[in-house]
Amino acid sequence: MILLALILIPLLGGLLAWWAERFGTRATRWVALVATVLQLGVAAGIWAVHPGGGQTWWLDYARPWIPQFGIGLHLALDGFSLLLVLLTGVIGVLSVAASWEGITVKVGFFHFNLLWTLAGITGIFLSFDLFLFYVCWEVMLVPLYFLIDVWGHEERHFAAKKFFIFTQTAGLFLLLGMLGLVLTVAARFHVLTFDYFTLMQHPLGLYPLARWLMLGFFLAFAVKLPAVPLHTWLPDAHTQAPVAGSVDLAGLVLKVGAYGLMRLTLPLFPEISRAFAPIALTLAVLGILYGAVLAFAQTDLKRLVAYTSISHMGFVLLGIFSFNTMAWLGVTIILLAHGLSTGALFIFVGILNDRVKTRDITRMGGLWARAPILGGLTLFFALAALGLPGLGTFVGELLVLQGTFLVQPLFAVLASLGFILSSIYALWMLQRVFFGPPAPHVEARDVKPHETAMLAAAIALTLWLGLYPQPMLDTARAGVAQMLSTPEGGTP
Amino acid sequence: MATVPVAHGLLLAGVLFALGLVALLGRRNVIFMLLAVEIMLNAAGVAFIAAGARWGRVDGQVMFLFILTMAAAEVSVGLALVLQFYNRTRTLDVDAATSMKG
Amino acid sequence: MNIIFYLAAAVAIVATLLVVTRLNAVHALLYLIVSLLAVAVVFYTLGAPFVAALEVIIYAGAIMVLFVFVIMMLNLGPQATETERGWAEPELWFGPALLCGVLLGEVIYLILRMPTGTTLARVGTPEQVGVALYGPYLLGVELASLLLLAGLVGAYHLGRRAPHEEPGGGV
Amino acid sequence: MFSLLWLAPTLPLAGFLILATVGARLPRRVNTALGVGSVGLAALVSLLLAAAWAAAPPGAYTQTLWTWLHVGTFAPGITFYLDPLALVMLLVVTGVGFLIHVYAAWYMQDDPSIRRFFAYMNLFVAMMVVLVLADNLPLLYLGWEGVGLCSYLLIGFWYREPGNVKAAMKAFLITRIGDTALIIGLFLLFAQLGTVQIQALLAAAPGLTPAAATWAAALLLGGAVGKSAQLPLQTWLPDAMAGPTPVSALIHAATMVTAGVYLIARMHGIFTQAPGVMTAVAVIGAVTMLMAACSALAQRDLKRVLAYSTMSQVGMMFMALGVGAWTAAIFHFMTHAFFKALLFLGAGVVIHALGGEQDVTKMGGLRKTLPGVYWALLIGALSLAGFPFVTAGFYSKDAILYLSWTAARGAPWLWALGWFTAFLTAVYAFRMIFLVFHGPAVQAHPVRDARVSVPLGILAVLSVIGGFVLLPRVLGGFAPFAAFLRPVLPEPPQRDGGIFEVVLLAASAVASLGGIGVAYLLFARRRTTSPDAGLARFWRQGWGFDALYDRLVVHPYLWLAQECRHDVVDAFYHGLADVCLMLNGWLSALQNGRVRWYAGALVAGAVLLLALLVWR
Repeated sequence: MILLALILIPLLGGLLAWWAERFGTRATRWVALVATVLQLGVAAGIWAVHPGGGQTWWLDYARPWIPQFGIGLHLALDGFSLLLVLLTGVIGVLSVAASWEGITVKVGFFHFNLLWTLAGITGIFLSFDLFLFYVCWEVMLVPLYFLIDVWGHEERHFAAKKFFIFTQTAGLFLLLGMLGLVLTVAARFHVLTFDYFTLMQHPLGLYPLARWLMLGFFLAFAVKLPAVPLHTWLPDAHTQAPVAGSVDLAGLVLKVGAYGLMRLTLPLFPEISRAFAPIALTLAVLGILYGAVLAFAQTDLKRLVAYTSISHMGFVLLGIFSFNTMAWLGVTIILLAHGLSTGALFIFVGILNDRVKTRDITRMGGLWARAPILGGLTLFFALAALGLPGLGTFVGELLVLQGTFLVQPLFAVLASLGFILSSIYALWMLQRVFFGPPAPHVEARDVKPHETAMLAAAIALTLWLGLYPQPMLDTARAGVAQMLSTPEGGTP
Repeated sequence: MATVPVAHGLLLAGVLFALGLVALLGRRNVIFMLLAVEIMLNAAGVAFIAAGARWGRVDGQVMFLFILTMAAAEVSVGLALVLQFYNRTRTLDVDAATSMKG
Repeated sequence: MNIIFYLAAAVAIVATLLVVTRLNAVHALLYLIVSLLAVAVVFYTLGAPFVAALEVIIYAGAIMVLFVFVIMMLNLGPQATETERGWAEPELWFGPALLCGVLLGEVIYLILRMPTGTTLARVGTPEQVGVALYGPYLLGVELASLLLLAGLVGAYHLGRRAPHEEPGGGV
Repeated sequence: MFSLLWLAPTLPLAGFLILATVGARLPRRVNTALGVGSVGLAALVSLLLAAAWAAAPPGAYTQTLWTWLHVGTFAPGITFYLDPLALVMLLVVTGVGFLIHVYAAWYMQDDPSIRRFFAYMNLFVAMMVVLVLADNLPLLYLGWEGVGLCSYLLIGFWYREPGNVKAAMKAFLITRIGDTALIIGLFLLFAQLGTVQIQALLAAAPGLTPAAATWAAALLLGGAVGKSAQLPLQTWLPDAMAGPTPVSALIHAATMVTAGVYLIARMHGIFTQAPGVMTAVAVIGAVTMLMAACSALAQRDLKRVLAYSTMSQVGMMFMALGVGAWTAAIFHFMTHAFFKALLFLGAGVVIHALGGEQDVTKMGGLRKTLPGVYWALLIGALSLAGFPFVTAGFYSKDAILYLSWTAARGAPWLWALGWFTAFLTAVYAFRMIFLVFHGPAVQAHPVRDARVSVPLGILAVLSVIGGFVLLPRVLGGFAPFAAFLRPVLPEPPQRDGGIFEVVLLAASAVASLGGIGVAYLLFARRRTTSPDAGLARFWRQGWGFDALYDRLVVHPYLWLAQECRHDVVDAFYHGLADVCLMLNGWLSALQNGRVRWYAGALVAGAVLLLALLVWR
């Protein structure tokens, strides 16, 4: 029941926020903030009261929905999902706070879309029925399309369409894969069901069609992740989206891709995924290096940050296809840390854009003199992006690379080059924006208190992840082990 | 009573239908096109009657009744459209109506 | 009886040909009425007197009258005939005629290929038709009535000249 | 008493945190006091630890603060490990660090960003302490990257000058290449030995296969080479002089640059399993030492002379490591920290007194205006040049030279290179002294401040007496330093010295004195200036490595980035979109809005369908 509440809070909060617009925009904002904080609170409450220990499934909620087709309203929660739901809560609060002043038109509809996106994402993390999963997938995408299309920057219509076409095509692959899987299982085992656990008990093994089904499941999530060469929607969408949209995209939507791969693609098709691993690992390494090179080449600050996401998600893909617990725990940490630090970078770009009215880094420079606090905060997140030890991203990348090295040393070594390339773009960004002689005609005030508070929260969480990630690792461990426990058994 | 081979009835229907079709495609005047449609509907009726007569069943006649009904409805709506069309474009040239161009 | 059928068929075809080729709408309409009457005779010879009667009353009578009304409302004069002549260019006819010729050829081929049979002289009285209509085809009748209603409403709606509309405002 | 260990990194870290967060609201004096005081307290803690150690050596002391992360056997903790080697490093880092902080309080007193300066400096000290105290490789890597970060921030401290920021970036990126090698080495060691704890690794090292040991040692060497500015990753160090002088003294002379030496000494168990890599260490060290000495000879910028000198001296330490003379390397690290810090601080005063002038050819005769500094720098230069029998530099350098021949891995040619470098060192050290302090006098402001004289004085004393802790056998063999480190660092196997030792000792003395003499002839008597062409120019520009890397790495990368800028992959999708648009154009041309055309299409369809029936 409490799982349903996790989804319903943003869902109803969205409606309420829209309705509350008649009492003024402040009411809308407060409703949205309360809803996100409430969701975060519920998730944190679950974490706090959970006794710990080894059990995999913390909560489970199942009701029949469309029993004729074996579709049920099946929600469940393990530690891994819980961490992602917590991230959703944090990013939700951050994105509502980040749009506190930036969004001035159609405020009610904006928050409705924002909260429904969050609801869809939460639903994805909790759904254990493929049909429900797909419904949540769509609930996430459509509001996001509106967020980009209505409140975005100058080329928002193009970016929104590109985003929608890519993700909808991905959704189509997912749908085809799901239906194919369900029907194949029904034909072979005479069980018509969309239920995750039931499907897991009927493995297809190396059934010929399974190869294509796995490809469908892979493509859908690889677009979302995004893996090179399916990534090109992301720079446009990130660049054109409003701040909250970018924060959501980077902080959560990309995580959905990783989650899907870890929860669905690999456990459902373990043998084929293993056979597929060399291709996926190659794509991962390509993504790491390509994203880093392109990030360095950009002049638009948001685009730059967007390409860094591609680079980081390469590490995620690398870890996922290494099939061992260490790498998967590392992926968990990267997902959390990247959500926070990249989200914060987008907030920073938003603040900057608000101050200097441009995102073109060739027209900035010397901002440190005008806004030292902003500079210090940004320095922190740039360092997180380049993988400085002690910050969250590093722990994740360390575990991923170490885990990968145990099974695929060559790929791990190639991926490590990302450390060098990432420092190039991160330092380059700092240099162009903050150092050098102050650019003329740039009036920049330093950060406001609520902005400092947002970023300080993100800093605290990033440091926590970087210096004491053990609680998260312990929380995720059982769930990750369960997903990896394939017929052959995962490498420890 | 002597009887007619059913093929001849159908041939008559085919010829009438083809004539209507030629008119429909060849003429630009909307009224003539409607007339052509009537010819074609009528031809279809002939085919139904001939087929009904072949098997000695009344179903063909029932179908003709339905065609008749449909023709009545079609003509009334079609002619109303013609009036509306003429009011807007001041012509009966069907090629003047191209705003649905893709 | 056979002769009557062939005669009526010939009249129908010739009259229809004239309908297709006339330039004056009223003339075409009159030839169409001739054609319909001839078809009514054909119906009679095929053993469907009830339908023949309906053909005369509804088709040749009611529907054609509608056309006449509309043509009168449009008030097409001699210049309409001139316009029509201008539109009736040979190249405009060539393509449709060829297409329809091919179609007709195919139809004729198919008709002649199928196993033939002969028609019966008398297949159904009006009574039998009525029984069939209100028996197995009851649903069809209901649908037809709905269709007529829709046609009525549609014609009324479309035929009304909206006060705010300007002529030539585009379709 | 040892439980105070955690304070050593925490105090400077606390200083950093306070300065970074609430420091803006505090007056400058308080900020300065905080910055200097936190390091001073850390130095005090170090001294207490040393005293406790002297009273009752525990062998080694481990303190775990918390478990960093724990996945299977991959379980690095925030754990500090104190043994003699770490203690020596800790003392030098906090002690010299404190002196330099005191000096910096004077040097930076007029800078508006003094708070930021001390924040970075404190963070640096904290990270350096973490590095030397780390119990496991990931924690060491944390410190390793942390000092790199502070180095970056401090080189680019005066960020308004684009050149400074570029130099900072260059330093970070080049060392990052080495760091990446280091972390791959970490992966490899864990994959092979199943632990990241340094002591456990060393204990298990003999179990490594030769190939794995070679790879692991080579990767660790990569890290050390980057941090310590050795060939081929040495080009960042001269440019790093863009930072304030106390930074150059602390980071780019005394402590961070020698982290590579510490790493190799710390991980010597791995290196001894890989003889090929040991040789590589020695050769890299020897070649760097010689090349850098030549470059130092040709420099005009005072700080760059010292930078190349640092590179050369660290190369000498590497040579020592390469022949297995671990103790000698650490010994030289210690003395070098004293005299090089002294030289840098003195040079900072000179530059300050001349209003920012750094070109030695435009200086001269300063021994009248700055007598105290003159003596300090003279002592530093003597120690650097290895003036026989009284300076610390002589003993540490002699230990290295001696072992480079007589150690089992040593070789006469290594000694010869070392000897020649020692000679060159004396030449360039005294070239600097003569050009700056002798000859025609230039205008300068005298400097009188306790914050200058006390650190300089202490460092000068240390530069002299610091050598008497490890005397050669022929001079009595008083060697408490080696005895102290012996539990950690074994003595290299060596041939018996005897009379040979005396000969080598004499040769060292000759190199030093001869170098000073040559410098006197060339620069005190005639004030020779090197021409801006030919070999001198080549040496001054660091043997052309910058141009080479520009051509080989930087330009290709920039080109690649520029080519890919608009995302070549996207071109594919744009092509796809164009194809769709084209098809759309075709299909929408069919949709021409003409009813008769549609009807015609309908008929044509009917014709085709019937044709199917006809032909069936």
